[in-house]
Amino acid sequence: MKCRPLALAAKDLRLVFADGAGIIQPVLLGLILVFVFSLSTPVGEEVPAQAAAAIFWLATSFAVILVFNTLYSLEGANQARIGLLLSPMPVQYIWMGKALSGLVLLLTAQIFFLPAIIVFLGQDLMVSWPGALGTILLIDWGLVAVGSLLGAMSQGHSARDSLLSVVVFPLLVPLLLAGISMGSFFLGEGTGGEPGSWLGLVLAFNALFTGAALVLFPFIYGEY
Amino acid sequence: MKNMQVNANKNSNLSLAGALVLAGGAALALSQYFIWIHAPVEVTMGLVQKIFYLHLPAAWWGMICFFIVFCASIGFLLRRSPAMDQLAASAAEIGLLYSTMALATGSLWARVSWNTWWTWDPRLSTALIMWFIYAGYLVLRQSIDNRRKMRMVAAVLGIMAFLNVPLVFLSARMWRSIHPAVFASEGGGLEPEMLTTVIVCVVSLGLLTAGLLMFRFRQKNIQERVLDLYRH
Amino acid sequence: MQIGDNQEVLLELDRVSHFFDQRLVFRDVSLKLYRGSVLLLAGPNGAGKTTLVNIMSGLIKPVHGRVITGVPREKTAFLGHYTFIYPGLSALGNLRFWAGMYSLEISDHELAKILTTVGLKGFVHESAGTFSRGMAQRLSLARVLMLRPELMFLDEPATGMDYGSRRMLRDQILEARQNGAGIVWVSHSLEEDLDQADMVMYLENKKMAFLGRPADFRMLPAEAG
Amino acid sequence: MSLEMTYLIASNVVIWLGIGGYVFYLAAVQKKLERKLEQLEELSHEQ
Repeated sequence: MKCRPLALAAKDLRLVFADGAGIIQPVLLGLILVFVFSLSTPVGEEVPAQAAAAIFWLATSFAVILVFNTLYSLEGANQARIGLLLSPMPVQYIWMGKALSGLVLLLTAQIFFLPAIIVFLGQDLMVSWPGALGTILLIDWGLVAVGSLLGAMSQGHSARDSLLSVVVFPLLVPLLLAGISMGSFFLGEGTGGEPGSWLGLVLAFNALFTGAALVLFPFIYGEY
Repeated sequence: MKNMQVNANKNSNLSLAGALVLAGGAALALSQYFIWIHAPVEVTMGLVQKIFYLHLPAAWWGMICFFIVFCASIGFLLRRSPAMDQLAASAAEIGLLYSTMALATGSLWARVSWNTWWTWDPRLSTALIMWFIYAGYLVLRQSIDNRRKMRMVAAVLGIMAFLNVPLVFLSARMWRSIHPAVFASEGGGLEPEMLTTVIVCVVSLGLLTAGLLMFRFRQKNIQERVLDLYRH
Repeated sequence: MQIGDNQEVLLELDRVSHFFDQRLVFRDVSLKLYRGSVLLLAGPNGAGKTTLVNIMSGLIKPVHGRVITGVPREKTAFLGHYTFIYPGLSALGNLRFWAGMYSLEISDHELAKILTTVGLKGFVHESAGTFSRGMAQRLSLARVLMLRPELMFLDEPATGMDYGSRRMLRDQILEARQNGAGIVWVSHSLEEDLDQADMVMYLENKKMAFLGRPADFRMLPAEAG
Repeated sequence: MSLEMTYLIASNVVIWLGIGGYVFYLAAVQKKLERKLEQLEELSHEQ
């Protein structure tokens, strides 16, 4: 394989899927969240599309935390991190590789979340599948850009899950608001919001944090 | 030998900071006069509008503190000097304190004016989200044991947090457009007495901020050096 | 082996000083590493040997001074106390991954041959997670040999290895020197490794306490202990 | 006292308590720091 970020991502995915826990855990947690949330609606009432979209992105956010903790802990066992840093390649390749494998894992988890929303939260109206999928991909991009950058800080840290979520969740607020708003649009509640302007916000977020990650990643991942 | 260095350590700076804190405190006490007596009661909003005179400076100076965190974080990554990191940490603490005060006073105001403790107003929401981010920043600083790593990570977070502000604000505003807001836009011009009061309050809290920041910065600096001495 | 000025310098440190925050780690380290020579780094625990190797290998930027090297990163290898091994991958899988990171075009057949050299013949497809410390370090050595390095950094690589593995490691290092590699070797068993060195650098009290030939180093009674 | 007055006073109290609390915290830290410095001085005299 010529492209090193791809090779890195391929290695990560092989290890995560071989072990299983790294993907089962976020899927399970997300499904439990969706199920528990379904209990909040009284019998016979429908869950509003916006609530369904919110719980979908909440489940995804938790998945981001778990996924990137797993991905960065892969280098933890024998300090392979040092090996990667000494390799003749830009440090940013590591960020890219992790973001790519994180994206694949996140999408895998979302494949389970979507039907769960239909089943537990009774959302069966989808305005436009391609539009919805495109939106999910676009927002996932922003999530993995931030996740891959800040996930790197959790390496070798004991209380990493909780610490990471406290730091990452508030940073993701603009993206999550956009996701919820656009999600409710695609789930048929498309009255008030304009997906167009939200789209602009998501693109701005992605561009800003992709750029920031490229500049800042070496500081977080490097040897001190 | 090293002890001497710490002792000789710019004590004058510390006393200047102390003087600034005192001056700020006095000025703040003086501004109470302006708030209660000098400024007239606003016609439509009534007495409660006077919360504004403390709410606004707290929010502003809080934001400026967060901006200092941003600049100091960049400075740290460029120069790797611990002092920059200590400045960022001090500014984050004070910024968090101020935004807590701004949120609390804002909430009190909202309770009287709109009969609700909380409303989805873009400025309010932005302030709350910033509060969460910087609270996370301070928690992070506490919980990473390796000091060199902690400084690096904190600096990165300090930069990202501030870059996020415009996006948070924009998204909060767009979010509001979907939900009809309880909020009406704020009234037009200020009377001259009101303006004076605002300026007095902003300046006095500014003095206090500068003093607190300088003091805390020097204190953190000495604290870490003393800690270093103990380690050897 | 004679060390002379006519030989090619692979790595040079020019008055390198390093700090952790305000704390000085060491000051004014200047030295040259020649092609086909072994430089032994010694010193008490906490003297900053590992930090110095990290600076030499480019992992850390020194606060003061310069590190000059003409050897590209592709031809630089690091064998440390840590093995860089992914327990979830096979021995071959580990080598293949690191070959990819170094953009090396190398066939599985050749990789298997390198594994044979380090005595892992029967374990090519075995998961590296099951390896003992000695085997893991052999695999790590295979990774280093695969790169055909011109510059090698060894940070106490023999820690926790059995006698056979240690001897094999030494043989491979000497062979690499024969082939013209420059080697920086951090050692904690000084008596054992001194014979293999061309130069010795002793780090103590935050500075270079000694830099010279092993024979001269032996003459100093104080430091040898 | 009117409701408005109560809330206005409350928000003033919030500000003063916030700043006062922080100043007290700083003073406490400073006291501890000075004690440590004294100990260090003692140590260096003994040497």
